[in-house]
Amino acid sequence: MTEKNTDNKKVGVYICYCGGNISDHVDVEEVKKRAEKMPNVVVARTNMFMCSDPGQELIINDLKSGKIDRVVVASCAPSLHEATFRDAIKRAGSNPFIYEHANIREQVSWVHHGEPATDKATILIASAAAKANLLTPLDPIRVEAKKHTTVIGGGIAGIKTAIDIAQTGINVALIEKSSLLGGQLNNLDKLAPSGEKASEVLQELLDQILTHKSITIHTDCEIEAVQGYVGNFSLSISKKSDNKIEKLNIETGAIVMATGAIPYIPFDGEFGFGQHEQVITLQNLIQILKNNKSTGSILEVNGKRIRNIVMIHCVGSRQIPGIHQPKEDGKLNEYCSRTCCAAMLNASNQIKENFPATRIYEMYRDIRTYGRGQEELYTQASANKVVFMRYEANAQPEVSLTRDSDYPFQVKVKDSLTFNEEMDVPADLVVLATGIEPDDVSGLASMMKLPIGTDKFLLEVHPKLRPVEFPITGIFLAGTCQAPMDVGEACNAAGAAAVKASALLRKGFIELDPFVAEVNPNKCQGHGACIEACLKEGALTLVEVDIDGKTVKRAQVTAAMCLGCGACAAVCPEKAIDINGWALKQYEDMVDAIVSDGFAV
Amino acid sequence: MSPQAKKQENKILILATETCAYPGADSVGQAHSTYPANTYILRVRAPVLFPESFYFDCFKKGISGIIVMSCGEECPYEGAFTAMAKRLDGVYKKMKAMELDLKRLRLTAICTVCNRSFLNEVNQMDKLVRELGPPIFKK
Amino acid sequence: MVSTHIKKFDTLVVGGGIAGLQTALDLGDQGYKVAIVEKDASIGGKMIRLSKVFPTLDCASCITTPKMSAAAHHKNIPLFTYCNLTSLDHDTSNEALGVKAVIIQNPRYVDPDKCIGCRQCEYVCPIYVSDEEQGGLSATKAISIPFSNAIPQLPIMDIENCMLCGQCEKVCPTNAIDYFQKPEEFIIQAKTAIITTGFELLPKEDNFQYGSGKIPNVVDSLQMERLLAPHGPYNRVLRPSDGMEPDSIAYVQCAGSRDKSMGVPYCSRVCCMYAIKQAMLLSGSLPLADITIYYMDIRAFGKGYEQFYQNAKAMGIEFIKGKVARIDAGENGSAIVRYENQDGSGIVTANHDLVVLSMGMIPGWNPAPICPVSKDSDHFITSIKPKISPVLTNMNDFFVAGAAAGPKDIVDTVTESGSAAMEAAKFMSNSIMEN
Amino acid sequence: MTTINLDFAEELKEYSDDTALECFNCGTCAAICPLVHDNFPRRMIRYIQVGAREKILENSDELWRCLHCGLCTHTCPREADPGEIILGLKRFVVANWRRS
Repeated sequence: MTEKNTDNKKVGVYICYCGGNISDHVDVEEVKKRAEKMPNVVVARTNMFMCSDPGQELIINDLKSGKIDRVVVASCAPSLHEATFRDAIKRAGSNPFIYEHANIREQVSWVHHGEPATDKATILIASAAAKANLLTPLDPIRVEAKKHTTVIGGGIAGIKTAIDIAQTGINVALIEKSSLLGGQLNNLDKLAPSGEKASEVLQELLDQILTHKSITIHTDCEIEAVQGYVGNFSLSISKKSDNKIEKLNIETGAIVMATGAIPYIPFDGEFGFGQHEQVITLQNLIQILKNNKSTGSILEVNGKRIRNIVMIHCVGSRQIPGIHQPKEDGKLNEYCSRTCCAAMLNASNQIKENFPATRIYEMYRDIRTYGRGQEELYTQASANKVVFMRYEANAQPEVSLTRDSDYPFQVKVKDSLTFNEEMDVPADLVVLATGIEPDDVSGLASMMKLPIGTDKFLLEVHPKLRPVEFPITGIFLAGTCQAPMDVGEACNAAGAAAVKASALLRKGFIELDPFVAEVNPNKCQGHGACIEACLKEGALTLVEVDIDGKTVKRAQVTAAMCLGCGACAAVCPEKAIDINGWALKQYEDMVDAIVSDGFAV
Repeated sequence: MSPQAKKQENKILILATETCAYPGADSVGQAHSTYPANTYILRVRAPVLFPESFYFDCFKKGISGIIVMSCGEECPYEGAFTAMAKRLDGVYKKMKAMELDLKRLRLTAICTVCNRSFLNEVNQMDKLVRELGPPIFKK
Repeated sequence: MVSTHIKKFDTLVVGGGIAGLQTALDLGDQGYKVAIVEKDASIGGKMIRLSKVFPTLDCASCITTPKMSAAAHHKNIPLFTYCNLTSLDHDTSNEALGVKAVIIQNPRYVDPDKCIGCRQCEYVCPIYVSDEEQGGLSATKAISIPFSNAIPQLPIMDIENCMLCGQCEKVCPTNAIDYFQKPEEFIIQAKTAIITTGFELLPKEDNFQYGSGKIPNVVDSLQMERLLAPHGPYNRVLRPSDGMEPDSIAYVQCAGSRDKSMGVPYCSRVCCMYAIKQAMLLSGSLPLADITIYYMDIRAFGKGYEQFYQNAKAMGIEFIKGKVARIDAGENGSAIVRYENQDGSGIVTANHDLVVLSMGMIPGWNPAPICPVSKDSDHFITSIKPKISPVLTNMNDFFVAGAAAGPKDIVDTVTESGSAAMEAAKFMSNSIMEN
Repeated sequence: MTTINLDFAEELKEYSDDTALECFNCGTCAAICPLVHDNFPRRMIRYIQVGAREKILENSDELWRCLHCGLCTHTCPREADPGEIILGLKRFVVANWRRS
């Protein structure tokens, strides 16, 4: 047997019987004997249950006595006990990242039998030991973080986010581009389905935000630049006040995008819109109902008695290529605007309940009263004698002006509920259920490198795993900048974004995984290939450094931004960059151990 | 029995992503479905880490087949899957030039409970490497 | 029981499905100690039992497992699985009016401290019982770990069906089998409670129009999830009665939603999308099969949902407007659906090899009589501020999230769970400030 | 082309409960009806909703094929009571015959 290289690490191998689960198929004692002969392995031990306290004690004692400085446990899948053994190593006073796991249950004894199982267990342990030999102690990356969040957008989502975050002891700056807080809520009246007044909902939140001592509100503000990374963003803002432009700078730990959305405006001539004042949008109707003081059996609009109203659903929503007319930019709103069905039915019910002689005809594609209390709105509308007609996307209702009738409009629709008969509805007022469109935040999005989806709304990382987060750590989103939502849904999103921001910043520093790229300054030649390959803009940069009196370029990692994917390591011609804990060199040695059947190097 | 194990031919290396394919392989274990033992699974964060040379080095060292088991489009590192797939295209081109059977390198997506796909991939590769034997490099 | 053990936490989360896990993680990450109490033997709820999820079509298991494992390994989140609540209320003995829950740990007949999850007991057990985790479509053993990625990896003994042969006890390498285990009561005290008790499907047995659950090859949508899952009962889509590969599959929408005659007047919100998703998955695994969805209104309202629906149409999935009025058993295991053709041509009866009922959602838990939190007429937990904060209940230290507050898809549930965690955190920081 | 006429629903109030507009046209009643298979009774209910008075009179023979088994009423998701609506239509048609 050759003398073991003293430069090398002292690896301890601990092999589990798993009460027969492993030892019934793997000759554990034989594997132990082979492991003892592996390079750098100074001790190999077995135990009936390595995860048990006596099993863990074996590792702790060997570490404490200095016999070993690297640990390999061969047992079940790492998802079950990797954390257990790292904890044990911590308890021994060592760094938990000097650990490598060999999975000899799920990936050996439960799938292979007899001698091949024993051989494969040996090889997996040898390759784990080869990796362990190259492991270095790692510490979580600690990024100092300002206990401050900036919320962009002063609509309902932004207000709620700001209040929630501030309540956990974090200072908040709320940036609003207009001079008024409340966003679209200012344009709403009785909210579907249960009829709360939008103004009262808003006032309740305004009372909280305006008196909150940790929230600073900046209205009439434009964001001009955003720099930095999680914990340490910096925003340059220009504020309009009394015809002056004032500059201000905000240093902040996290950013929440709550920039909202805008109503769809029909194009000129869309169902007669813009050509006749009695063709209005749902938003117009809500304003009319909000400001209406008149009573009586019939609604009056623009001084005219409204006997029949035709309401057309899905205007500017659910558009289909080839059927609907795109905007100038070629864009179609293919999504459902989610809120209009309930809002329209809500308005219909208000009209029918206050002006029972006004008749309402709703032309729809699908009634989407999905939410709690919304189907009841639909049922109520039917009970209120609203007549529903259903059209197909490729046969839209036609609104035409009439001369020979005492109704200004005639609306024709092929009604699938009446066996596709053409129906003819005389109307005094046509209301278009216009949906929600994303506001143009492309400037902000490009400043912060935020992704925008094909629907032009801001795009979250994953709708289920991380619904209120962007791929940029420390930037979140809430409300209708993400997708159409009603008030309750926007407030839920706000709460979810707030909880993420406050969990991130609550300690004043952020601990990130240590598995990030690291540059070997002795090898780096400043080629910059890594920077090109890097998937995360800003994580890798070329900086000028002084070496022996000469200024040269070298790659530098911003650990707080690095994803740890390794795209950089693959392309460096000098092999000067690698991922801590998951290094390419480690894999190469593991492969060597595998090809030499467990007795590598 | 000699402590020296028998030399095993036709080894298959599997690069399995820690979020998808590696737990997928564990799921096969939980189901006690057997598959050939000449398979060696390395847990990786994202296979984009491996340069083209890694694959050729493996073949040169005597690995007969490599399966990259990724998360596919569900990859948690945005852009990594595309970058890796592009790199493998380059590997394939060079393999062709070297007259290496392209089937020795497979890219596939395996989910955490994709037991059948896992077994299919492994069995197919095993059949292939048994037919082909270890790679021979022509100058 | 006099000497009941008391455990103290900041928050008690009732229910370990995706809502409970997310809310617990969001609170745990803020430094609060959170206990999750789950009635089933594993956390993960309905989501871990699904195949793939809309509209991204990613594997449900791959999305749920990381959350399950994050909760299980979180230092602030202990899990109490296989537990029943016997009461949940304000602690009347305490002036601070905290939350007090009396909980029964049901016996698994396996010592959780000794068990290593090796399943030797499961392999030797000679008794097969219906596997409810697979929708009753296949069998499992009388002692078994509920499903492959269950957390914790502990088996439960089905004591009703066990014949006490003793084989599991003999084979267990750690002597973890305990035939004499008893239910154990303990108390959890907390500053806040979050109710995330989710949903159940309306039982198909309740539905006479659709055969009261007696027609072969009429399955509910959760059974279809299992058929489609990669680790399902047959590893492929086969119809249960005879193992035939179905050529024609029908979805019956609003089977127990939007239907006063079935006692569920509300919309169950997720069925349109899951039916479309299942249809897409089916056309992937059975490319030659005809798939028809009978519907009243397609409610594809969420982000990316309408596009998903239009894709399904483009793939050739047939959508027929009309509510199926009845289903009868046909020949050779087929099922006959009867609906009105709304083009005016009359009534159609169509034969399908397999029929999926998109059953409506009902609450997973009835708080009465053990918990005074109030319910709405739909029997879900009342949300007192549905606009400003849908997670607030009539009890100021009780919050609600997910399908416990009305049918909800996963996307909306995850977001709402974050919101509930936020409200609970605010409540606790307020009470600290006040003290 | 049918011109909508909501006055007809008002006229019918005389003959039965005024529930026709509560129907949301799911078609359950038509498909559950064991006797009449011509979109009945939903066709009649829809004609009431849009005020197609003449069409009801034209197709009034269908009404007498209904034996009031009650299945449609029993299974109506909206509890719009189709059985009672049909009964009301019979009264209306009879009254109309008398008048003419």
